Amino acid sequence: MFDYHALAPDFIVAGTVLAVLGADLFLPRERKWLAAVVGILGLTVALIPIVTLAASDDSVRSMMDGSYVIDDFALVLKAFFILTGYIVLLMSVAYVEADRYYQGEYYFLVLASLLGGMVMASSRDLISLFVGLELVSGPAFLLAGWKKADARSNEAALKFFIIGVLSAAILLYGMSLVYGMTGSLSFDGIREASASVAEEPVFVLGILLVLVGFGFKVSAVPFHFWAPDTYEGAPTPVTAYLSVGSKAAGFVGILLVSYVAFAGAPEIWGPALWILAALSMIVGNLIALRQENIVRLLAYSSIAHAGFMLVPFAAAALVEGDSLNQAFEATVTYVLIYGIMNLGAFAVVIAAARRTGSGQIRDWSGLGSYAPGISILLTLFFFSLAGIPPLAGWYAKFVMFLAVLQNANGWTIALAAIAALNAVIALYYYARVVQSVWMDPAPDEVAPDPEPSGVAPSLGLAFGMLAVAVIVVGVFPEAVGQFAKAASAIAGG
Amino acid sequence: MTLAQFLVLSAALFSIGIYGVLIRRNAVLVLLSVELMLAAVNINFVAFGRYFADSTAGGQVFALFVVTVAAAEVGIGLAIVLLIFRNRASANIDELDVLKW
Amino acid sequence: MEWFDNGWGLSLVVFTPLVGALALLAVPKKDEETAKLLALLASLVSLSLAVVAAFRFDFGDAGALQFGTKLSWIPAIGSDYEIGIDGISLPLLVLSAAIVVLSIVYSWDHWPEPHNPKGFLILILFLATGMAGTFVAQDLVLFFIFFELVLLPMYFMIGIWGDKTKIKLPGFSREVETRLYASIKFFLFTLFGSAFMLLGFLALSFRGGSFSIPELAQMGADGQFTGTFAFLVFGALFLGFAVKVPMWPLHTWLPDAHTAAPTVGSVLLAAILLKLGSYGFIRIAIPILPEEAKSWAPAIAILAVIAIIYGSLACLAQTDMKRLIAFSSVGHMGFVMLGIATLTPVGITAAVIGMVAHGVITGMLFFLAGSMQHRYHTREMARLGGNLKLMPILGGFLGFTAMASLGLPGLAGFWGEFMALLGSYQPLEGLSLGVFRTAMVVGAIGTVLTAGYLLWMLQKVNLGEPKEEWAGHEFHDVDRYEFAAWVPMLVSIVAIGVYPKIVTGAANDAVQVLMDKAFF
Amino acid sequence: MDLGVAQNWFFLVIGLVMVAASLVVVTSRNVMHAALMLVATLGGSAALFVLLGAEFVAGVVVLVYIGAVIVLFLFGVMITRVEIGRGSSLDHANPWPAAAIAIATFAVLAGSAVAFFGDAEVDGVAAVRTSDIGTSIFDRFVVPFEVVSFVLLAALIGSIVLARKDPES
Amino acid sequence: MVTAVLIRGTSVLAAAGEEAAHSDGGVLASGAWLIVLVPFLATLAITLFGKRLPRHGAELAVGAVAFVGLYGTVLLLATWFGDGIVYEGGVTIGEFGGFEIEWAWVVDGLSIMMFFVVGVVSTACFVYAVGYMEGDVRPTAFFASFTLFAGAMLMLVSAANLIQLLIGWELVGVSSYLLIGHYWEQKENSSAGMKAFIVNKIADVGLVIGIIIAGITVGTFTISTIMEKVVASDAALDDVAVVIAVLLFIGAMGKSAQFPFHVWLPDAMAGPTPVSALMHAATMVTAGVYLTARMFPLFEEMAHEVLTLVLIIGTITLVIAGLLAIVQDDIKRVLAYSTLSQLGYMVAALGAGAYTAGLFHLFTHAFFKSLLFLGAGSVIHAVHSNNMSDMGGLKDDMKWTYRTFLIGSLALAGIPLFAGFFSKDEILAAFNEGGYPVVFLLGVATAFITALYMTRAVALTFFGKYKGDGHPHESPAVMVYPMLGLAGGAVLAGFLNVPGITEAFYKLVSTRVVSSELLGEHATSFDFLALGLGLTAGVLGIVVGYRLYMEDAATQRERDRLRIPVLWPVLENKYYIDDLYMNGIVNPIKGPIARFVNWTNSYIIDFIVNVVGAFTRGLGRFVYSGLDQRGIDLAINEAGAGTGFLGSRLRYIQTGKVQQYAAALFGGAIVLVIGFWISIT
Repeated sequence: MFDYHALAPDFIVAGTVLAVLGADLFLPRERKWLAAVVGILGLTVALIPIVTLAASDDSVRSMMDGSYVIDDFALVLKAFFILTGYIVLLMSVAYVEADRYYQGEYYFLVLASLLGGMVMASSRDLISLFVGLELVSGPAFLLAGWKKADARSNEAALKFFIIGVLSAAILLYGMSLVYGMTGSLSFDGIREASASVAEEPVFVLGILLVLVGFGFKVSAVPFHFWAPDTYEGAPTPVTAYLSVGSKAAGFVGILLVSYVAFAGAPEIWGPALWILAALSMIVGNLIALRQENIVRLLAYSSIAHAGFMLVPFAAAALVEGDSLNQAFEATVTYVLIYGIMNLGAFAVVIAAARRTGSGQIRDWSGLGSYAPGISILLTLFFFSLAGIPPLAGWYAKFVMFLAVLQNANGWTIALAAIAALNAVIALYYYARVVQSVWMDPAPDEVAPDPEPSGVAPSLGLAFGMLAVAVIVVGVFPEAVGQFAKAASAIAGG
Repeated sequence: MTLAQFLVLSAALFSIGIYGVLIRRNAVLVLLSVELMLAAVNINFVAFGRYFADSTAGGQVFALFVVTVAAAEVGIGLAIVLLIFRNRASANIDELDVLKW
Repeated sequence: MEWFDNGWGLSLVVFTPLVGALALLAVPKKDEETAKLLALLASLVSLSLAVVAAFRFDFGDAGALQFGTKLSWIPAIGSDYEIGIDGISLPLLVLSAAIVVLSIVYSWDHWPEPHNPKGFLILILFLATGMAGTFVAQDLVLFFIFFELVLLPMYFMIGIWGDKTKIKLPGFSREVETRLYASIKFFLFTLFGSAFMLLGFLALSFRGGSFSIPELAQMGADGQFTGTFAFLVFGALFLGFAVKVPMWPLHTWLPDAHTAAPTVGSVLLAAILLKLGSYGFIRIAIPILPEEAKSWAPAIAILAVIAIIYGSLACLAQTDMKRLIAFSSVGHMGFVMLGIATLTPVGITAAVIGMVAHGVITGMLFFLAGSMQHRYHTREMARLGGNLKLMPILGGFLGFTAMASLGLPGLAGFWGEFMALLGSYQPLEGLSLGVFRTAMVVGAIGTVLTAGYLLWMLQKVNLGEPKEEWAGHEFHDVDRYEFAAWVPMLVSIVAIGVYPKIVTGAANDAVQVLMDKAFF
Repeated sequence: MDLGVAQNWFFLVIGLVMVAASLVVVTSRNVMHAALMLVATLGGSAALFVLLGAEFVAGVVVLVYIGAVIVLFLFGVMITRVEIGRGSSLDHANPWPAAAIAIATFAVLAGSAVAFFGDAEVDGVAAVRTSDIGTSIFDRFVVPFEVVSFVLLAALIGSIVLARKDPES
Repeated sequence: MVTAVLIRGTSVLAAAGEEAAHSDGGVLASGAWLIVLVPFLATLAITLFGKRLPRHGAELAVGAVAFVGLYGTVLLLATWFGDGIVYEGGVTIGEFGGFEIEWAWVVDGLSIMMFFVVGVVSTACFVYAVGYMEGDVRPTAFFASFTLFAGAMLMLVSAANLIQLLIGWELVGVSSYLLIGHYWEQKENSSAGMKAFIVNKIADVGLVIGIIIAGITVGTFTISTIMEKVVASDAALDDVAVVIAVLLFIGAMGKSAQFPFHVWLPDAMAGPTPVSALMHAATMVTAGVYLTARMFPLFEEMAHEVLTLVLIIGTITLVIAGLLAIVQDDIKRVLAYSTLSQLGYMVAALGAGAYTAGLFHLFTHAFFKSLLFLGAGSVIHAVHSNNMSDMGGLKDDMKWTYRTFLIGSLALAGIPLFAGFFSKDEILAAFNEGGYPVVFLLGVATAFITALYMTRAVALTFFGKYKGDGHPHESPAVMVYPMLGLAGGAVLAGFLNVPGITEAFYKLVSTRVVSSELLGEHATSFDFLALGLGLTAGVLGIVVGYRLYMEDAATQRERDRLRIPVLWPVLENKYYIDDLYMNGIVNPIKGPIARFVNWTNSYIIDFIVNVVGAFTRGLGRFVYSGLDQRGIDLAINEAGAGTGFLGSRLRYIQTGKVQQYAAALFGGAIVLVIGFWISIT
């Protein structure tokens, strides 16, 4: 009954989680970073079965009568989580080691959270989805508070925890109502039953509450309030993980719930996500305009990007039947590319903050003159976030607009116009950072470079991979496009 | 016994939990109220489980999982609250607004 | 040379500067000589290939796409790497490659503040690729990529090497540095336009099923895009291209960008970047949405004429020489757009030659303004004067180029303007004669205003006695590099003026084919 | 709900007890009372589960919730030395917005439930046997079961790291 | 050896001339593009190498113009002795839509006459300029733009299509701007140049639109095709013919400084005198007349009403210009207004349909007017001042200048045996026969005024006592010889078209299409009434002038000063009681009317031009700072600042209190649900 090959990736990552914990037991204090090496090795090994599974012919392997499935969507997302984990570990090594935190446990929690994401990717019923979500959030609450001595980190953790738990409660309540209406926990069961109860207020209530639960996870406005404080308070690698890993998990949730479970009632979640998308873009971009702290700016930018990612959903609602997957594919592409760009942006923030010793944009003025390497990468990633070709971001926005204009009607055109306008507003605050780095005068006395070779080796590797990825995807978007198209097979048709 | 009774009761518990979360200044009491909300959800699940009497006992299994996860959450929550208490000698969460705007 | 014809030739023209830029990254910052030589080499290779393309170009069949190729690029959205040039894009391609070479030669030994030749050259080469690519692209996505690729280098060029004086802005409380305000304004304006242009492209690709411009043009000709759909799409395209041209209400970024940009920056901006917008109209907007173009033509004509008058009047009020030249570009591009608005072969050929002429002439004017600023350290016309006395050769060049700019017959500027007016007397049938004939008359009056402000500028700057503050000052006249950069431009101004067939030879038949396909 | 049936009486009593207890939890000035009243509520819910024929879940709730979680809370309260007794107000000054949201939620949830489910009977069908739960957990929901173990493990280790007092190195 | 070359050269030329006379132009005509190209090449050569040449590029200039003069003369002789050449050649340089654009040159009677006039007068003026510009601050620039002018003028007259005519037209305008503004150190000179260019440009708007309409209706710009369409009275052309004619005439008015557009010519005197001599006397200003002549069939056949307009404008110009000339103190301005008046004659002649008479006057006027300007130039060169009040008594110091100037004045005044007599008489005859009595009378009156102001000029300059300081001396030979040459022309030119004896001039004005009966209108015999009246007016003018200015020339200055105050008529009567009737009639007309016309001219018409200039500058400021900076730019900046402000306000919803976030979470959920319920039910 157990298809070990199918579950191989999850098993290996689970094994790595435990291996890291074990390694941490035996490693002396100054060689704690080896735990990270174990983690990285584990993740690399986990990639192998994914490749073999992808290569194998039968695309869908479902177990436990359909509640846990390994299909293209799951594989693409699992690969994405593993790579995200890989990068986050690389970014964390230098950061965490420098401040002598509890390294072993830190890597353990990150990997645990990643495992949660992978589970969510293949889960096809409410229970495993919920448990996967909790496995993603639990460690995240803890990691947010990892800088025990810093009051800001504690505050960030508490805020994140309370809002997290509350939205989990709402999610559960929603799930219970959906269970109550359809009598089944598995997505397929829900989809069949939902045809008959589509218009019932209770079912609408259930769907909306579930969406609110996931809305918190992807920090869509008005459930985004936790994000800026938590992003700023938490250690930067954790923030990077939150803005990419846990947000991607949230989108996995929304994608599965909307396109698979509630596929029968798009006229409910379509308009709801239209509102969330519009609000997130507008509020996220406007507030970001006047942010002084770089991490807070990236927080609002990630809220805005959550809005951009929600845009295709609105269009999907107006499409009956087959071409639902065009919108699905758009969101998956955007998530993948956003992951690369945002990780890169945070890697740069780590490097720059370490180099200048501050997170305020003003203090980075003139960085270009005394740290050209970091500045070039900063420009690369920030303008990719702004969506300027030839960097990867343009393709994400392009596909998003493509999905929205799929069937132009009043609402979708309005949303497309809002998105276009917001892309322009967004450019302003990205350009403001680049302007401060390149065009403002460098401070007279420049702090000596704490890092002997400019950037810690691990961070350098992360930089390298992400920069290459951004440029390659920018010039040959097919690299991401084909995966997204494969993943969208699940959506319909 | 009608299903609606249970749902009304769970709705009541859920709302009171919400009130508790919004009104209480002490973090621990907020956690208490959260537990209340999760209890309400459990009632829902078991009630619907029984209403459908589905073979896989989905409702009750879900309830079990909710209980376990709630326990884990409480653990995490108290750890964070302790951390804050140790740094600020007070667990009132409305004084916690260093991170804003 | 068979490989040249099936796409490799054009791809090399477009991408050699990019390769040069990447190679430059490896050159150490201190080693300026090799950097300069490498950059010059890259741009020269690109220019020579473009010239080879010009010679191998089959003028008989100027309407068809030549040297084209079509490779699959992003199958996920069905967009291909489709390139090719016809009579319209050939002159513009050669112009863009030539101006890049001349800019590099011009800036050989005087670099704008903060001294960083390597960075500056890399940006110029990036710009070269972006510009050449836009003229060569035959696929909407490829066009969009190159159209936006140009933004980044220009943003940095204005932002880092721009004019550092602080100015008080209407609407802002505190003072802000010109270059910072101008660079972000340029970026936001163009991005605003191109965001909506992108929406237009996408809508077109849905209805048409593909991103390839020739196919869409064919469908457009068969009248597949009509009704409110066509109106919205044309509106989006119009917004995108009008910002770039710039057309009247959307032009306010141009004077700021030009005043702030370093000399080479404003030359490239004026000579080629402005042409992307009008080229977009000719290549994409009109062939694909002919009926819609017809209904928009009077509006475009009116806006164009307003631009002519508005630009000229604004010039009369300028105190800063570079800003005056910037506004003059608004005026001249008004003539180009008037030519396009007529939707007749005469008008559009006039637009093509108008674009090339404006590119060379205004590029030259900006070179001169830059050199004068380099020597006088000011652009205030009130403080300048008697330039012919201090620097006779430079003064002579300025006089000559100003004459060309006011459309003196026998020089390049005349043909664009005159033929645009000729076209607008007899626009495409179906277009309202009243609007176009009044446009023609107002345009003709515009030429008088143009002559007025240019001569007024000449009198203030070139003629009269030099002010006392320059009394003791010793000025060195035009140096070797400036000569090398400027002589080809001056020669081309006279050449195009005396023998316009250089441009119209290729452009006329191409436009004829384009118009026949679109409207008949 | 017709009161003729005995079970409804039980339900009525337990329901009232639970609601009263939860009200005390959220309003009392004394933290200890709040904790203890939570015990009462959870106990009531266990009783309901028994009523619904879910004895195993009732047992788990009593054991896990009341046994472990509440005790944890008491420790938490004691450690954070919350002022016990009168005087200190544990609530925000202005309760009205919170009350409004709570009442609105109740109205929405209860209203929709009553509207839809009307008088659908619950106990018309045979109860679920505990062995079914067992087979179901280890057959259909074995993956969530494993994952929950990871959740607990992560929570365990993370909480220890955060809660413990660092050696002043 | 030089003589051998000369003989060889002339024999070759004679042979070519002989061959050209009979065949249709032969090698000479087909090579006519050289006439246009040589001056342009010379300009290029001068600009590039002028500085290094011993005489600053003057040699190249004179050489080029001399070549054109020689070529023109040979062509003239070939036409004179042959039966007229008509040749057209061209090379295509571009095509716009359906229109072929070509560099084309036409060689026919009219253009040959203009080649000859431009060539000869330019040679004279260039040679004169070599002397005049001695020690000038930038001779190379001067000779470059002077040759450019010659080239442009030749391109204009040789243009076979309207576009090339327009190109020549504008190039002439630009070279006049360069030459007028030659001494650009002083602001007035450069403003004068600018004024000339702008006024011309305004008039050119008419020309451009006229050309466009003609080009589009006929389908091509070639003049001969247009003329064929006119002759075939093509319908499409017919209904736009009036509009085209008016627009072309507006262009012509600008260049030939007719009434409303004449303001720039007097200021153009700021340029060096050879410039005024060549351009503002002989060639440039006649371009307008040439254009009207070239397009005459269009005016004659299809737009007859426009001819009356031409007549009226011509007459107005000739009268007021004549009056203005009387009151000027600056000798060059006297001649400038005199040119205006003579141009008025030519335009009026064309207006009256006298095609040959108008052109004949153009032909003769070119010689004696440029002669007068050169004479004035040599006087100014000697006295270093333009104003006649600083001259006087130069008769014996500058003998040759005096003699040539006298010949010129007599020719201008229309005294028999001199060129002016024949051409002006023919125009007056045309007015008389054409049935325009009022115009005829005004023409005679102006003939009188012309003689009057020329005598005044001669008297104030050459007679009486020398009023200026310094000691004037005769100009060098290089300046005198051209004057002598032109003086010869001023005398002989008249005999080319003596009615009844030599009517060959019509051959010099025939074009391919101009029908013979149009040409035939020239007088086969003298119209004695016109002859008589014209002659008496001329003689009378000289006598009155003599009486008024010559008699006690020494006291002349005091009398003039006396005359200026308002009481002038009363004083006058006391002295000349016996001439009361004449002085009573003549002087009051001369004094107050002339001064009134002068006042209106400078304070109204000139004033309008300056006001328009200032107004556009003001409008520019309004448009720029008002509309652009505070209008559109402000709106955009406000939009930017507004979004920023909105952002800064929105920031504060992030209060930092977690329970408010929780409230937002629940509140948001409830609002969403209720909203949806409402939308569903």
